[in-house]
Amino acid sequence: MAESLIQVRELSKRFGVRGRAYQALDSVSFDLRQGEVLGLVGESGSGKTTIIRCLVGLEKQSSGSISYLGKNLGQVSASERRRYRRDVQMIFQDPYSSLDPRMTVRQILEEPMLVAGGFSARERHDRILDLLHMVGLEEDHLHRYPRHFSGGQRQRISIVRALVVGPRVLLCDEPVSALDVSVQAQVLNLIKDMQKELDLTVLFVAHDLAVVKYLCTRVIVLNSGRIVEEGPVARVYGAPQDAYTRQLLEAVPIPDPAVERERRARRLEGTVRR
Amino acid sequence: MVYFIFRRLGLAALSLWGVATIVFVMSRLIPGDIAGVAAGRFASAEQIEHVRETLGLNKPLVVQYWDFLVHAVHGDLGTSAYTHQSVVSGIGAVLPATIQLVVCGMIITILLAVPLGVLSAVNEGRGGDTAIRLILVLEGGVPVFWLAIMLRWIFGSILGWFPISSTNSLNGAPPHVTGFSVLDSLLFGDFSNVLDSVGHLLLPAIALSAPFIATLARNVRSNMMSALKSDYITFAVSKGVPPGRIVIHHGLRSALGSTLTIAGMQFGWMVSSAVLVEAVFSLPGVGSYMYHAIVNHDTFAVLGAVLIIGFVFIVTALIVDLVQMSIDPRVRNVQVGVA
Amino acid sequence: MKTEDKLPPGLPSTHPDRRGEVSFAYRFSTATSPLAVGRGLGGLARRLFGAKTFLINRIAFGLVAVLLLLALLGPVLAPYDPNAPNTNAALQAPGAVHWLGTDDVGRDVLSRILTGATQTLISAVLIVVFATLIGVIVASAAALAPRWADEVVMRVCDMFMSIPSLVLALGLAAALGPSLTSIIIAMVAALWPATARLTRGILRETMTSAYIESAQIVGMSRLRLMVRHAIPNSLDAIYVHASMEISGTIVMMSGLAFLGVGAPPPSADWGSMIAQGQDFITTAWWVSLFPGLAITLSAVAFGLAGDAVRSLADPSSRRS
Amino acid sequence: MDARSPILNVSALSVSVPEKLRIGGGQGDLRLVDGVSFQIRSGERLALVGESGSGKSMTARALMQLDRDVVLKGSVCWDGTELLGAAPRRLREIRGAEISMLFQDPMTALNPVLTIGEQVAEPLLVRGVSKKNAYRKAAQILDRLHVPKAKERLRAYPGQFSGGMRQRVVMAAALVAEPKLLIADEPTTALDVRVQEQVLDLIEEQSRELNLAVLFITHDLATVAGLAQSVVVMHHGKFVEQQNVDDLFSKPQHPYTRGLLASVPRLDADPNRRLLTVEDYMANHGGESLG
Repeated sequence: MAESLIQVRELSKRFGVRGRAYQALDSVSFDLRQGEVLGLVGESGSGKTTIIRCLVGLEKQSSGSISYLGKNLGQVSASERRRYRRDVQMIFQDPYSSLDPRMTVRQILEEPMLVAGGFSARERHDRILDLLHMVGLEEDHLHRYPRHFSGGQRQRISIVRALVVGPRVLLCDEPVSALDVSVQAQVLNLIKDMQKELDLTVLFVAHDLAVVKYLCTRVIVLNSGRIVEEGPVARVYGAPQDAYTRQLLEAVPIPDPAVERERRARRLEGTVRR
Repeated sequence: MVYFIFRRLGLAALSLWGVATIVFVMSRLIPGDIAGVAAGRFASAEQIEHVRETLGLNKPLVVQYWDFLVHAVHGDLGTSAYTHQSVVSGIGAVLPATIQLVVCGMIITILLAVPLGVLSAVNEGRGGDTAIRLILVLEGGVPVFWLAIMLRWIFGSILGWFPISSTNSLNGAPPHVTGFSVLDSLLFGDFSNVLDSVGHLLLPAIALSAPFIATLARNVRSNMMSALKSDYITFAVSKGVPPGRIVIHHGLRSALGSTLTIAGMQFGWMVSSAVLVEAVFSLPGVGSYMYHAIVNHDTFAVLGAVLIIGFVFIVTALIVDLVQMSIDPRVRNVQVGVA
Repeated sequence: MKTEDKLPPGLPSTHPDRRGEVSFAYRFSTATSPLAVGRGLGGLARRLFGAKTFLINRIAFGLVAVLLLLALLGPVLAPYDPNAPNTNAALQAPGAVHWLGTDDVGRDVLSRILTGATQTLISAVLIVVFATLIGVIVASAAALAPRWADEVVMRVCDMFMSIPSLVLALGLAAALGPSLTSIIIAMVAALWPATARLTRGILRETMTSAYIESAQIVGMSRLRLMVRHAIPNSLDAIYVHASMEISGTIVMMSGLAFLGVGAPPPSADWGSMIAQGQDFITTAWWVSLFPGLAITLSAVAFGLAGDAVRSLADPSSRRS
Repeated sequence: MDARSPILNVSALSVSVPEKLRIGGGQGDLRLVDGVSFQIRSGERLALVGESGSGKSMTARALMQLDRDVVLKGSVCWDGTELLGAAPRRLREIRGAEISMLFQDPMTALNPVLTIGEQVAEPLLVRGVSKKNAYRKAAQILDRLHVPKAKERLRAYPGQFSGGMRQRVVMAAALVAEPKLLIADEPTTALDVRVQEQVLDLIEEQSRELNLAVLFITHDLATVAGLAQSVVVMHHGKFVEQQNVDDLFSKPQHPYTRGLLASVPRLDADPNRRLLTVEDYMANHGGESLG
């Protein structure tokens, strides 16, 4: 089994106070292993985004621990913390609000390297150009502002921004759910390619099970802040053990009229439910 | 729900304490010797010393602050240096007149601002909207006191339609019972008394309401506009609901919430603008009280008035919030916590 | 650019991510902000007066420019000494000699209005600048401070705001004694809490945007986040608020002066001129009328300009 | 009425925004929909598919004339009467009673300050039905749409409902006056997949039981497969192709449609086969490129 990069143990998160508290995560434990693409699926409110936000420190967990390379992040030194921040990067869902509208693309892409430190001007320039070409953007895009780009292009810029500091782990929070179908395919392919080429470990959060199937090697299914099922994609999709997973899978529409009609007929006759 | 009401009450109490503290700090800002000022311009050194002692100014600042708070809680805001009357009773005597003026101004404001705002929003971008907005901008820029003077001059002096000062004509004054002249007239006078009281109130109230009409109408307009652009309005249109019902039933109902909040805050602001209007029309009220206190350098009376107006403001805001909590399902549901 | 970016307001955007309401800060920051483009004076002038700007906005900016010019040149343009009494020419009606008449001690009303412009307009601008500066600094400090300190600062602002600003300024100015400085101090003290509260709100909203979070993830310090991202992206909304404040400040200042807590006589102040004229309004209406018109004109001009700045900053309301 | 003749006939419909109303300026009128034609027969379920900016939603809104500032050209013929240029009163008669509409986001489509009962019963109330009858009817329709405890729910406010329940309430309000055509504008985009399934089933169920024609607007071809009988594809405001649902999925004619089909990740596909994009198809077929 591959080395475990990130270990999440008994992670819990509550929002709000007293009577109005809301348990977003309830003792979630899992490992993110070197080189895998781990999918986190669940409906809205299942806590999948909260996990990612705890991982990057945007949210503080109520209890539980997160370890990176065997070291608990709650107790590491400042330099190890810096290293974690550099090694673990994130792509956001909304390509329209995740880029500072007042910065040029060059400024946006240079910023993570400036904050992380240790990159010469030459290095910064080269890294940006390399990655830019990999995602299919041009050098003269660098002096433009985000508003000049379409959603798909912006998401590519976000990907470059996440990759410039050379991370080992990429966390993706629904990176394609705000994109059009045709653009979505391009970005999915791009993430797939980058993962192979740069040997990235990816945690991919999504609500779309088909997208997860296309991209991921392993999958975790979340329901109301708990893990209900976990396993290799082929196994979970082929033979789901949990009833909730089965419901989710059955509800995904398939672009084939014959199949869909048959499924609906089965549903309507089998259940005069609700 | 109960939790939120208590929380809101706590906040109001906190604000009251804050206002009192600010007023206390202000009272210590007065340049030079407070006792000297309080004792009057021609006081002897002994008299000043005496005043210093009665005011407790020789005590440490913390003790003074504590005394001030304790006194304030007991309704003692000191004595006016000019009238030698208790500040609280002085203001208490004239507060009803101010409230009456403000309520009257408020009525005028709401009666004009809501229809104007609605009309403007419904005609967004068309001629009618532009015309209303221009009128509002012009009218919103007019200083209240100047408008008061001009109204008094034109309608009082030149045209003679309205009386130019005071709350009642000499022979029309009802006995002072509640302090609300209109109410007193209703209680004890005949119809001409009532008319007389209202007549005296009208010009000041119109002058007072001018800038508030503009603010409120603009607020109604923007609330209405965002309501009218919302999905639920489009949905209502798609259900075949006629325009009148769309505007009143759907648009205004949902725009009303934040309009109420603004109107509530305006009540407090109006009380402060009443200072200017009452000065012009020489109406007895907190405003005139404050004006005379300023003119006579009666600092404690000024600060007492500040405190009372702050108090009125906080209480109005409290009432508005509680009303809103009980009528708006959006707020109510959040309180109850139903997802 | 995609087609949906050009839809007029009110039309739905079909993009799945654009549903729901667009927040205030988001509108100001991610939209093509014309305030952000067009650098330098030339760019500014093009923005304010260019063919794409609405006529009414151009008029507003023109008026403000003229007013500011008058404020700067007022004392030079004044035909008479504004403070020199001339008992021979008391209460003269407007005419060829004294265009706007004279007051009860024979001072030229026009000259006094012109010199008053300098005082009123410049102090109004100064007051708003100071109040905004203090407000922004306090709000930024609160945003950087630990949560309890942030809460305390905001509660203090609430307390200040529980006293209507006119009354607060009146009390303060009265306590400080009649002078222009005390009016400015009192007004700044009365206005900054609202600005701080608003700025804090804008900052809070900006701070939750994904671009700030992404900078946070790389480990950018909070101070740098504020300076690099949050404040620059909140500036538009702050400018808009400030430009809307000037108009109210002019009116409020004149109100204070009217009540006698402004600059002491014989200083030419619009508010005190009105107060002075109100006693003989029936015989010499011009003494009160013209300063009032000056206040109204300034307030309206600055008010319209504030509106115009807002519509420039917020493309979704770009319609007149 | 003959089941074969179309009840809605849209021909050469264009929607444009006049130059002076364009945000951010720009030259000339902005054409959002450019000469689109299709027909719907009574009881038929037609899907209008396209990506953002394809003009599919504008088309739907143009049928009901919901937007004041756009210029409509062409013809929208409903049950023998021309709707473009019809009197507002006539349009109001049709809206809600003959044609009604479902919206994308059930969270914003309901007025938060009005009760559910009021909003569901409204299409009847504004047509002079007594309050008692209208509310009884509202309760019935909610019941039909499987909203539990329908009668008690009439007094509730939208804030107390979940997303899926709200979409049922919206549907109830749309169906309460027994219209002949339901326009559903991305009614499931904002919903989770299991709720989406329920809503789709409900739409189909109602359509069958009431002989209700449905115009289903979506960007997601997969949701269309089991629901629609016929599909119209739009791209950049233009009509791309129309086919019956089986043919569209088995032999799409236009390269854009093929690209759209190939670019959707499928649950029943081999993940190792690379997704093809619309651009791949358009480039191969010399079609216009995408921005």
